[in-house]
Amino acid sequence: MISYSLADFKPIVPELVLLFFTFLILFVDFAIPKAKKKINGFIALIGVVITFVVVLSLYGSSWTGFNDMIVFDKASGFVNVVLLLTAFVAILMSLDFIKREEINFGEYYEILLFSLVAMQVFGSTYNLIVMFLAVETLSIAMYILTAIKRNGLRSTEAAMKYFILGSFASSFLILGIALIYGLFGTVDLLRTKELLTGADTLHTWIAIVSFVLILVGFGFKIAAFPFHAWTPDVYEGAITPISAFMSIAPKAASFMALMRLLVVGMFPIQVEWTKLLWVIAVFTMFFGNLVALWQKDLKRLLGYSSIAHAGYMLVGITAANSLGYGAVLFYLFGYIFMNLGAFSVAEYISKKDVEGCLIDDLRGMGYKYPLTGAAMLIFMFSLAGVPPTVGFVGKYYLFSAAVKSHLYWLAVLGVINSAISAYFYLNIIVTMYMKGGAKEEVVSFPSPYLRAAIAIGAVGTILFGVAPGSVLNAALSSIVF
Amino acid sequence: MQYYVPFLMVAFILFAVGAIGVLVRRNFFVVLMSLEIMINSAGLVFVILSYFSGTISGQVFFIFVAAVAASETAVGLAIAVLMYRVRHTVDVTEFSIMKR
Amino acid sequence: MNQLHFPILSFITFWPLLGVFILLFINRKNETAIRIVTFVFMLIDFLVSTLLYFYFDPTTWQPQFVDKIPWISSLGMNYYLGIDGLSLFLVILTTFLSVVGQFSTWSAIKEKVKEFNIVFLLLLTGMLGVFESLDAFLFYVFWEFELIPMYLMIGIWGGPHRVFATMKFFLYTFAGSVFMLVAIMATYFLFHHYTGTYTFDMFQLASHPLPHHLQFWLFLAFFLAFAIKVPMFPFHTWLPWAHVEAPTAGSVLLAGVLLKMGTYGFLRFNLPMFPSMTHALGILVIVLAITGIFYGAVVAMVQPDWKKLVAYSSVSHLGYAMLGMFALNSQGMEGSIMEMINHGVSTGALFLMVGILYERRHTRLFSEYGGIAAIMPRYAVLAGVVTLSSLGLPGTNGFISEFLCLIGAFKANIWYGIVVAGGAVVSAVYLLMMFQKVFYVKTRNVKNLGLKDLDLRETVYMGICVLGILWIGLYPNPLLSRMHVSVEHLLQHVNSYSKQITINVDKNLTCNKLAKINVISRGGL
Amino acid sequence: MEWLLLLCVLSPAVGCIINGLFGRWTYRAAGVIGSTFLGISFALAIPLIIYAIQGHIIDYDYYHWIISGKLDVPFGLRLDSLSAMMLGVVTFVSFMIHIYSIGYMGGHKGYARFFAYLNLFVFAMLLLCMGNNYLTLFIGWEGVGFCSYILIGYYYEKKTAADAGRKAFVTTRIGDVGFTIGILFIILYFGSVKFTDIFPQAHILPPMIATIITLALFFGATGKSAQFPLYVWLPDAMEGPTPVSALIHAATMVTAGVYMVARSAPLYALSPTGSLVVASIGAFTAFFAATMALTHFDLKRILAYSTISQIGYMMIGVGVGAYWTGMFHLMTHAFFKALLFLSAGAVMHAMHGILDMRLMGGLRHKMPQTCAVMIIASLAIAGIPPLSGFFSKDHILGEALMLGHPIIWMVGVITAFMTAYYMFRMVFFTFFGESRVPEGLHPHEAPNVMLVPLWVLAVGSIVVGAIFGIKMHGHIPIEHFISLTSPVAFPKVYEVNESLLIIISIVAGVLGIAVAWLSYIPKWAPKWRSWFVRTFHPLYRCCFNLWWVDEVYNCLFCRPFWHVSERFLWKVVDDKLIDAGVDDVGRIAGLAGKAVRILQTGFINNYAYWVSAGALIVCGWYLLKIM
Repeated sequence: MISYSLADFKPIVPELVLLFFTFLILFVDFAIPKAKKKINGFIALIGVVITFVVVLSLYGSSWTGFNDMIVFDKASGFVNVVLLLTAFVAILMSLDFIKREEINFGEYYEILLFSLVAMQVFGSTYNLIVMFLAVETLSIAMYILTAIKRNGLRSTEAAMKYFILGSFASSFLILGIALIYGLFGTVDLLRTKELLTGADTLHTWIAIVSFVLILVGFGFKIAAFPFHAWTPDVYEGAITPISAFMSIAPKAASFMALMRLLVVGMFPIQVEWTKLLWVIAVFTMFFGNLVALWQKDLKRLLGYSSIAHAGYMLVGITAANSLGYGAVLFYLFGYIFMNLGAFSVAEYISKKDVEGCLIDDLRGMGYKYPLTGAAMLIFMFSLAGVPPTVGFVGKYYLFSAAVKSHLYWLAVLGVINSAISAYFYLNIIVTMYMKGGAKEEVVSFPSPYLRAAIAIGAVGTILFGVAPGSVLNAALSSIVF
Repeated sequence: MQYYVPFLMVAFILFAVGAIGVLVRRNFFVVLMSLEIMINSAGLVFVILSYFSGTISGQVFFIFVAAVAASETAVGLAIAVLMYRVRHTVDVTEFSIMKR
Repeated sequence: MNQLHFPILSFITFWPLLGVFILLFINRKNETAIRIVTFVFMLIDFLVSTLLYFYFDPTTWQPQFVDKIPWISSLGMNYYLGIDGLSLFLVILTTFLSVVGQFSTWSAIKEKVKEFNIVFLLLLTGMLGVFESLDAFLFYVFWEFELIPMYLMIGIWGGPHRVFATMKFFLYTFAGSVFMLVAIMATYFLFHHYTGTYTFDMFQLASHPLPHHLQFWLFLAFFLAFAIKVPMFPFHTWLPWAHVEAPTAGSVLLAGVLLKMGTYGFLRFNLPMFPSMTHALGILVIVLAITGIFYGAVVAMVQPDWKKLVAYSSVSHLGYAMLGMFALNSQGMEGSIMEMINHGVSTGALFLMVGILYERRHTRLFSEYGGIAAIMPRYAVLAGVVTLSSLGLPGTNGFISEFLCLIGAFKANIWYGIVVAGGAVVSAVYLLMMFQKVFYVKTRNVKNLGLKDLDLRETVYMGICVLGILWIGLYPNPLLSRMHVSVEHLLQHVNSYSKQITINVDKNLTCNKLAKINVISRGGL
Repeated sequence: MEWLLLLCVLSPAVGCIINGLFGRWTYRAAGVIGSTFLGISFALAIPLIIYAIQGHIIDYDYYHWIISGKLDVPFGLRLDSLSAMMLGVVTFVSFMIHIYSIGYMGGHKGYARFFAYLNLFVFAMLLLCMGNNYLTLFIGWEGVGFCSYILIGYYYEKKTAADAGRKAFVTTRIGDVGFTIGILFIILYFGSVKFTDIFPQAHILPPMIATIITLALFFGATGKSAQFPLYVWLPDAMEGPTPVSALIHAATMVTAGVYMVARSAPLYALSPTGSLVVASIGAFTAFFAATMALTHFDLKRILAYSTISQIGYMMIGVGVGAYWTGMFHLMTHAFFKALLFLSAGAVMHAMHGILDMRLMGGLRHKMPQTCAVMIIASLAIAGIPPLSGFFSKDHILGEALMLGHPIIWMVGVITAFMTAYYMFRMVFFTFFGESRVPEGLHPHEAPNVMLVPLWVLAVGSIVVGAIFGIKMHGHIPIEHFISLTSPVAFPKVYEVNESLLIIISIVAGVLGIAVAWLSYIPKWAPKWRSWFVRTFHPLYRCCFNLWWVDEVYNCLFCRPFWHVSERFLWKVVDDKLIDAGVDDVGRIAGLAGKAVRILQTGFINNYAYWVSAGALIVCGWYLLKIM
């Protein structure tokens, strides 16, 4: 007989606090008139900050609840920090933006926080079914948020593509989980680990096949090569705060879950999945970088670059040593500042009701808005992996993990990719600073919160590039299960 | 453990039918239906394996799967409405502005 | 050990950042204030760096003025600045050239002056960091960081094809140094594998090098990154582009300092950390260096554009430096370091000359010029001295370094010396051709007649360069005396590994046709 | 005493700095300043020479120039008999030429600049002579080369002058390559460049190495002293002003090579083959240059070829091992060749720049003193007894024969005959016969400030030979003086009685003058000359076109060198191969991107297709592995 006591709720305290604020927004939303919808945003902000404080205070302790379905350890603490930080910046970006785009109905923040809760759960569970449920809640919330701009042509197309491919991939996921259940009679990763070590060759091979099917689901979420096709269209279609949020939060949670699956669940067949991930990582990196060379639209370019960065993180995972996993987490942490910064600059120059923002709109921005120009310069160099930025430190550790496990060729290919990527990142700087004939008035979207978001991004990129010490140690020591 | 392979084959065939449905058909609603088939076939695998392994947890998991499938379809229909309002068509291939 | 007990190196490196901070608050319109503030900051930096020269203790090869703070202690990374005989003068050269470069652009850069000076100060920090850092990771951070300001400087204030030039410059160097990154990682882990400690400290990494077979790929990776930067013969095509499009100050620093990072990198990484491979692949580098000397000079001869000529001349001069270095004897090594310093001063001065004329006539083609000596006599005299120094006339600094490299090469193998001795002729040909095209023969172009001679400011900074050239030429001892111990230590370290496996470079290359020469005093020098 | 020596060497440098930096203010007085500093240097030289004659030697290192590893190169000066003689010759002749050029360069623009360069040149030459190690010598060596570059290119407005300057510098630089290789070998074997370290233990050298070093050093000398392979720059160097030609291309710079060979006598003593090569090239150059001077009409070109030929003689002297004869001829040659050039300058000055003999004739009436001086100098160079030329040339030929080189002696005598012929051909053609001067010109005698140095040099070229050359109480003064530092290297082979040699050389000289007289003075002279030209037509054409050496060099080296580097190295290798190759690497990435881009068709079916294809391929691959 399974009995639940109060102790079981300890690991999900952060989720509960966030849920509380979600419902708070729900009720408050009825009370406020249409004009003052911004209050929801502020409540959401406060909620995220409080959860952040709660997570930080709980950091370091490790509990398990609901007989090992949910676990709160350093790793999930770190992922929570990443998720909350992303949400914080995303909300900052969207406070004034949704008012301008007339999407000012309260549910926007509420769905955002719901997806956040789902991601927190997704990142801190060993149970496959709970993972599946978390993925699905998360995805559904994302479909809605993508389609939030009702009359937008591109956002509808993006939502449609995201929905079809999302559910298509998740059906593979559930098929894989079912096979695993059939094989071992359990869906808990800790037990599958023991069962898999003793299994005979037939069981191992079927386990690998089922792992591949699960990988399709996860691969879709982190935009790995064969399953990446949705990313550019959805990032271009969705409204900028959402594509910013979507480029990091779900990816961070799915990377965390993938690591739990690989390190714990699939530990006995590590040799197999390292080879498989080796191939996928290389393809993802090359695809992301090569296609990005030709992009004209900034958000679409950032979509392809996020594919490439997923490839770099896969290199960290393929290295299959604690340094690699820690590096992936740190890279995700660093990726917040770089990517959100770049997206917020994209939002900064976006015009009302004009979908998609061309790189050419940036022309001459380096001189009209010197600070934003400088921030964009920092983001671009960080994404390209040029030192004193967090991008470089992150990439350094990913590739050094690969070198540590003697995957020299992987490191070399990864490093070549970052060289290729330098071209299109620098192309943006060229358009900003070096191309003459600035467009007429480079219109800018003067929202104080947006400028705060850009500032956070810039400061974070440089600060953690120059002094990554504490966060890096936290990341490196978190993957210990 | 009785011989459960033929049952699994049914489930996989069903899964394949659903997958091909998504790949080939152009109407959004047909795609929705084939997605539903795929997820249910995955659920079916759960039920088969739980029956043959004697435990009932598989069937409980199927309930979760079914619930999730339902909510997804709901959202899918909402997107269908949006598609119609924007493009007055539900043909999937119409929506291909964003490419390359 | 830090004899001053004051973090002087960190002060020198990050002092320009303070300048940048202050510049941010000055209004964009107030250009003279911006220029003066930047100039003052750089001058202070230069004066402080001369302090290094006086307090330098020439008797020890250990790094001096050390600032060592743990950065990420868990992985053996620490913020470790220090200089020894090899890098002392490169630091002073950097600060000197930046002061002169900045002083020369008061009239050259008219628009976006504030951004230019900020980028200039950032570039200075980056360059100083490279020469001072003794931690491989920190070295790489500064190595990449200094690419950004140079990229912006060429890109924003450059000539007509600046975008292509700056992209080519950045990507070429970045692609090369990215392989170096993987090599640093591999060295880091392999070092741990063989000695059990995780460290990035260059001196420690060099203390017990890896076994011979492992060194091959590492040596090649570092070689690629540094050869592109030097630039050695096949990897030099970015240099003419970058120089032609860069603004004067950019060219001065690009030629004067950035190219030295490549040669300096060899001194810090390839030679100490992979000594046995240095002996094995020494021939390859020497052959490339010699081809570079002749190729650079010969192609420079036919260039229609003045800056392209000077760019190819840098390829030729630095060929000498590389030749001297891989001759692996004390004369060759000291000659190569002297060549780095002299090339910095004389090619920097050459670019300043080009800049002065470019400011007046806004063209760099020889066909436009002629007979400038009659119109601008003082300019012609100073230009003459600078041309002589890059020609290597005894009494100027060029001769000291070229002759020492020649002795070094000669001692390594007689045939290298004989072949390279011809280099002096080739360099004489193209430099005198340049001098004649610009300064001699009556001017046909009427625009040249109205040019006014050097004003006070230009005379001052050109005069300083010429004084530097003559001083090093006539009395190089203060520089040479401070190099001996460090060079001796490096050579003793490198040569001690030559006996094991590698073929000794000069044994099997005795010259056959002339006669069976048995070189008596092998160790005589 | 050593500080006196330093002062003597440095005073021209001080003159150069004053004229150079303050040229604008000391415009008018530049000539005087330049000459006074030369005067000081000459004044200081006299006590030094006397000190050296008394047998003392000064060898002092002022400071350590380059210290690298165990190599220590000092900056030091050395005064011994050899360098004392050079000191005397250089300072005296350049002092005279400075005074002469005050008058000659009077009206020219850039007057101060000229004197600055001239002083710099003398400073470099003194450094070369006085240096106590090979590298200080090398500073002087290249410094002199540079000064000749700027002085030849003094009239830089003229393209021919600028090209001549560049040609001089590059050719001498080619020579310097050999010199550098020589020094490198010395450093390799002796570990030092100081004469005091090298010469005492020169015997440790294996003979082969000694030959290599001597030949390398001699190759440097051929560049600087315009010997056979690298003499092409000297005739073109006549573009410079005449005092420059007089100073540099007659008295001082071109003799640097001879001095260097004499200075490294111990090395040359070690390798007879090296010395033989020196002597034979010297002989060949003497003969070859003489043939070229026979048919020329330009006054200064003839003198240039005669200089090359006379230096050939000096090379014979030092080549056979009798260094004192070479140096003796160097001294006497300095006097009368400077005299010849200066008088040619006076003629040019009078004829407002015309140098072509065919436009002159019968000038002895209008320029009696110049004509007289010219005749004295020609007699001296032809080797007629009382004058200095006879003594030095006779001793060279005598020593050459006695030290076992009969062929060289034979060539020497023939060249003596040819020298006498072309010198007096010049004298008769310009000063005697009817006047062919074009109307507008009326040549006048040179001003006094130019005539005084001419007469002083004339007296010198008469007296010097006698003072030093005649055997007084047992030995020839110059022989004793020079052999203190570089004694005669090889043993005597033949024993020949002196008087016979003297008679032969006098006969050769007189015969040359007679032939010249016959072919120019009498009425029927032109007919005889045209017959002579018709019969020996091919020989005449070769001599007239200077054996096409310049053209051969051009099409063998210069033009192909330029074309290869322009068409092939720059355009093809650099632009097409390397540069394009690098850009293509970038382009490949672009093309790959373009190809892969098509994957993103925008249709949802394709995306779903990719997802399922990916899943199928991986599962299939693993399933196959199970089978």
